[in-house]
Amino acid sequence: MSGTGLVVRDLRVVFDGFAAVDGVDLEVAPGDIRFLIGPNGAGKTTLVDAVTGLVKATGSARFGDEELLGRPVHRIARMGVGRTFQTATVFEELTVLQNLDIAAGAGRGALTLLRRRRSVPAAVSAALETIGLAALRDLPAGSLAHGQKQWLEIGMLLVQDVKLLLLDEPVAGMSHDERDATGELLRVVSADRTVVVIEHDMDFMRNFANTVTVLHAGKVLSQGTVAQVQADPAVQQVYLGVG
Amino acid sequence: MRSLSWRAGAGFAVGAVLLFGVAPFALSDFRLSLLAKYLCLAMVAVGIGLAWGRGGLLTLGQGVFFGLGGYAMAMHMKLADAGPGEMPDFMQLYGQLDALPWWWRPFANPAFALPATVLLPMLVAFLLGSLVFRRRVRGAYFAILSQALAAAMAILLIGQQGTTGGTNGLTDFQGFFGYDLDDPVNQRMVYFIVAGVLLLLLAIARQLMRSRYGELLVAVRDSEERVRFLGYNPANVKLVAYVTAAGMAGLAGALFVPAVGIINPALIGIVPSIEFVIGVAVGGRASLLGPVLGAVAVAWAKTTLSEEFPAAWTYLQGLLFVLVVAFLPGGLASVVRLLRRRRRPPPDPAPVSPAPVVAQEVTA
Amino acid sequence: MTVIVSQLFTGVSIGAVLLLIALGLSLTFGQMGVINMAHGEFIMAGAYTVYVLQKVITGAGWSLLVALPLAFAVAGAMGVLLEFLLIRRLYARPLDTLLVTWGVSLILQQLARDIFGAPNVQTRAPDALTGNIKITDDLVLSNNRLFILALALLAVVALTLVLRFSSLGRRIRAVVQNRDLAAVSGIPTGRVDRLTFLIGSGLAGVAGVALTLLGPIGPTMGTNVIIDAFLVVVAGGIGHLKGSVIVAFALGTLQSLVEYSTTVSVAKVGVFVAIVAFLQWRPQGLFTLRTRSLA
Amino acid sequence: MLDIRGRWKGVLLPLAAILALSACGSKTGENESTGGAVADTSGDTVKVGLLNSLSGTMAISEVTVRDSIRLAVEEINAAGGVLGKKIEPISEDGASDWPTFAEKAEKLIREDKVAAVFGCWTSASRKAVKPVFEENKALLFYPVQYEGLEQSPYIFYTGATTNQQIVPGLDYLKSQGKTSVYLVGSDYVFPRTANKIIKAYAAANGMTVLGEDYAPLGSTEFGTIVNKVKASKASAVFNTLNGDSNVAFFKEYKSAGLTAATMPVVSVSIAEEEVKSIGTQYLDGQLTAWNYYQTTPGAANDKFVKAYKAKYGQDKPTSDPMEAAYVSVYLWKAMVEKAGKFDVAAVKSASDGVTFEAPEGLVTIDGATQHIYKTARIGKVGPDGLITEVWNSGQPVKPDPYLKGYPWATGLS
Repeated sequence: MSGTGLVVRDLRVVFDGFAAVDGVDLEVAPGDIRFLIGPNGAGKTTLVDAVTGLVKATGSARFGDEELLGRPVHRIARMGVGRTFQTATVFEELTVLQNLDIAAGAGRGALTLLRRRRSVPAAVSAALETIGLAALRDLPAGSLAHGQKQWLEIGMLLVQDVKLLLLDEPVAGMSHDERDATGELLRVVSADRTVVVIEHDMDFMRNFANTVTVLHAGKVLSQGTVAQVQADPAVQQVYLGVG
Repeated sequence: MRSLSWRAGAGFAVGAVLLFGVAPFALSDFRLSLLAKYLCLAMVAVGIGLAWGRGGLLTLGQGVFFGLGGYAMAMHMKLADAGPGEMPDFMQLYGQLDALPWWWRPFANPAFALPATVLLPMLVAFLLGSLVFRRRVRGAYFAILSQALAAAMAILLIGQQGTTGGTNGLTDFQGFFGYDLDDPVNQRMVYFIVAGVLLLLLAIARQLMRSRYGELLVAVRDSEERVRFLGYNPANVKLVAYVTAAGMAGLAGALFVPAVGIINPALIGIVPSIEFVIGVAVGGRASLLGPVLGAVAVAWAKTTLSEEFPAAWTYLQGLLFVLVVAFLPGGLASVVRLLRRRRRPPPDPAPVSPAPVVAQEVTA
Repeated sequence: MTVIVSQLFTGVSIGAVLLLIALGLSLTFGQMGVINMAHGEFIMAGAYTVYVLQKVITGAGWSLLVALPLAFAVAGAMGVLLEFLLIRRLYARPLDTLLVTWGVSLILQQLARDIFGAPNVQTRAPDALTGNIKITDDLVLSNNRLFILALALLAVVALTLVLRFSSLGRRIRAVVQNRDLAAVSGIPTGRVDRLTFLIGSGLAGVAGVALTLLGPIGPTMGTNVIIDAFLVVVAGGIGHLKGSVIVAFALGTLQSLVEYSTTVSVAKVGVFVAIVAFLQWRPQGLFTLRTRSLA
Repeated sequence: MLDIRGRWKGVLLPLAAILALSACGSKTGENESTGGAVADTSGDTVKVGLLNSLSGTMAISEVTVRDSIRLAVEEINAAGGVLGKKIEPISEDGASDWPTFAEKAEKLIREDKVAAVFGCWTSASRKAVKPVFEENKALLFYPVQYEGLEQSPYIFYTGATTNQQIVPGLDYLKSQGKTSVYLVGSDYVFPRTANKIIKAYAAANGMTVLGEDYAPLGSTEFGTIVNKVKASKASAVFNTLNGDSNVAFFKEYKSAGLTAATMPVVSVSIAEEEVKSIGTQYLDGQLTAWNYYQTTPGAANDKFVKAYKAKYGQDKPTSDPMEAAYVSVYLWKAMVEKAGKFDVAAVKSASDGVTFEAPEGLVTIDGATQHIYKTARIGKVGPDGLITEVWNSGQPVKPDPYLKGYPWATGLS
């Protein structure tokens, strides 16, 4: 287990007087696969938005020694924090290879940028293999199937070499087989990275979560292993339903 | 890759032969100087193709940069005509000035004026771009701001009758770096310079579009936030395209002056700025050659049609905006691509396998 | 002192004109995100409505009163037609909408030229609106500007009431905030879009009627005002009427005060600089609608 | 890198070609006399160019000028043409765009080889085509009142210069006992130059200029300017606004409570056509300064107005620039006939003293300045929309584009 952990303290996000995230404390250990669950409007995505700099927040979110809050989005990304979105967001008009190449290149200098790509960077070919899209590398990303786009997004995070992956509903709309493949992929990448997953799919969570945080109305309702959380009566009441 | 660049080389060669070998002999002096004017407009189009087609920056204010380049060149030519220490003719007439304004003086020196035609527009674009892109002013907001900039610039120039020539602009040039502009041989030389510079700008645009930067620019156009989450600052990416387009427009304006013999505020305002865009849309905004051919075609159609039916031209121009942009957003380039594809169907795209390769890969 | 007061009045009335021409845009651009460059030509249509109407109704006062609803209907109908034929195909491409509607505005201008002739046409203003109210010898408030101020405020109040309290208003707000959710909740979004366009364009027609009291009535009258109107909405911010209201009056006052001490050109350029500076401070305009969406 | 080099080849070779070619062109001042374009008058017709904006913002005014040039051409052709040749007019659209004017002028001269060109309206368009005519040694007849300070050897100016319009306007105000004026104009060369002259005149004639304001062309917001005018309590306003701005200005003027009785406005850009579009409601009793009105008495004008209305419609008014354009064709005909040929140099040297009994009265070409002697006329807008003369200069005024004959004007140019 290596990598850096995420420590969130008293995080608050307020929209027009409404506290979408209302004082969340969260610690994700290096190498963990943490699932964030909770009903709609619990503040899961807003939490991720705050950590990645998309929305303004108060409190603290530290990744390793660095404070994330208050920095622009691209700075946070360069510190090794990457995320995906609920609806797969890839560059539809660019090919799979181009998508990955861009993701791999945030640190490139001006001269490299102004030249053409002569060869495929090693990290990119490795990622192409890992996400299983090597054969499709010259197709426009827009023509990929839904699940493949999700993998491409994860692949982009891999070549970006992030240490903290924040995935927003990565298996939504996937078939059963695809879900399993995605889960396995998460296990592999978590070996040297910290992974946070927002998910509604309970089976997927049971199969692949190391630890779980339940959010409700902007606050942490429960935290622990899958079994602990499932046994928590408060969780059962507001979220899982009685039983 | 190799075959692609061979094709590009051949394309440039054909272009060069047409522009340098055929046009000068096939066209009368008058038509050739018209072509020079169209090619200047095409240079602006190359930049718009880059900024708008690839970068999604609908810049409705290219007239500003065109004008900056044009005025820089015109000021130099006016001062060269007047001779050392003298004031240009219009200033003596309307200016009521005792001496040349300070901001005119450096333009007497070609070593300042020539680079200024390109660098001045780029500097203005850089300042404006850094302000607005960094604050994430984009899309329609950016388009409207750039349009307002064009309007403001025109008003500013018109208001300074004594030092800018006001609505008259700057005109009545005798020479171009010592060469008599009345001489048809020299007019032809201007045409060759224009044609050569256009090819050069096309080469630059092509390099930018095919480079990693070009891919990044398209990525920014399609999803700016996503690029930001990959660790890039999209403001800088857009700034490069915007500044490059501004430089191209400036160079076009600078060459427009010797080619056409006038620069004035009417070339800067809202209407000419948006007319630059229509040629690009017609030709195909995201392609390399589309904007050039579109700009030349639209300018030619305007000259030809407005001679016969002035009202019909306005209708046609309006219809072009509506039909091309609404129903053929890829412009004529997309038609060409479609035809080419139909004629020679590419090898079937690899069937998209739903089988999760990952699973085997990973579990193995 | 008189000078300041009369300049402030001029500023407020410039603001009222800006507000009137921008109000419809604030709805279609501000609420729906559609950039309609033909908005200026809807204003023109409203002005020509007065001209045509005065051929039928000779009393200047009556014709103006009848023209207000009629211009609303004429411009509104044009807006609905535009929405139905073109804009609804382009909701996902706002920049392309800008260019397409610019083309439409060129066509409408040329149509006006072919129908009414290229020169400006004249309309008669009722005598009551060409006079003024004398406060002191030096300070007079002209009736036409007072009328426009009242009209602008009335339009704002009416629009606010419609948006706040009518079922149409609720539907419009629902569609603005979440189109998909509104659609699945059974709101006919297509029809709501068209109605929004009807109101927005109709307000342009009303503005056109008002402009006949101040300026020329001709084919290009719309292009003269459209950029100013857009700047008002851009600086005012998306999704809020009050932003446009505040910005319109602020810009009007700024322009009249700068203009008094310098020149019109300087004032125009100054307004532009002020807006760029303002957007540095508030990139999304004075008021913003916070959403979580990307893009 | 190979492909880059390949690409550059296409660019570098032509550039080298340019350098090689550039050695051939002549330097400025090297060979002065290139021949210029020669008009083709060999056929049994003679071509002339009509260069007016038929589209764009200026079309409103310039189409009427084009129409009256056509009328003159038809009349001349019906009477046998010029030197036995029928005139063949070739009309080009300047599109309200100055570079287009230059381009079309070049086309008319070089491609169509016309004997003379009639047209242009704005000073900017004239400035744009001036080098074209000088370079090709071709003739332009310019029919609009303008700001003076110009005397191109290849342009004949048939509209008023400043001493035939502005100065008489001021003389009239002075004779009416007006001692102070406020200057309002559009922001371009004519108003600025006119106002410079007015200020010099005022200084020498005991008048005060109480203020000077310019609105951008096309501006329609006059609240502030009218406030300033009103506060100045000037005894008259001298208005050099152009086009649409006039409409907004006069509407504002009236609603501020200013009238022709309290503070008259002398306008130099408002002719019969503009009165129609502003509305007599706002203009009643205001003054204009021109050389011709539709109501100007005389047989020549009766004939002109009748012919114009018969051809273009009874509701179409005639105005000063239209008349000056109409006259310019007849003057050209008279010059050609005096010279006995179409040759530009011959026509020019025959020009001095050529006269024509014009609708505005007798006009005579002053060969030295290539302007014409014109009678100045001050008019008043009536409730019927027509302008009637209230004063005239009595005899044609000698053109003086540089105001050399006016002691107060030294130092202006």
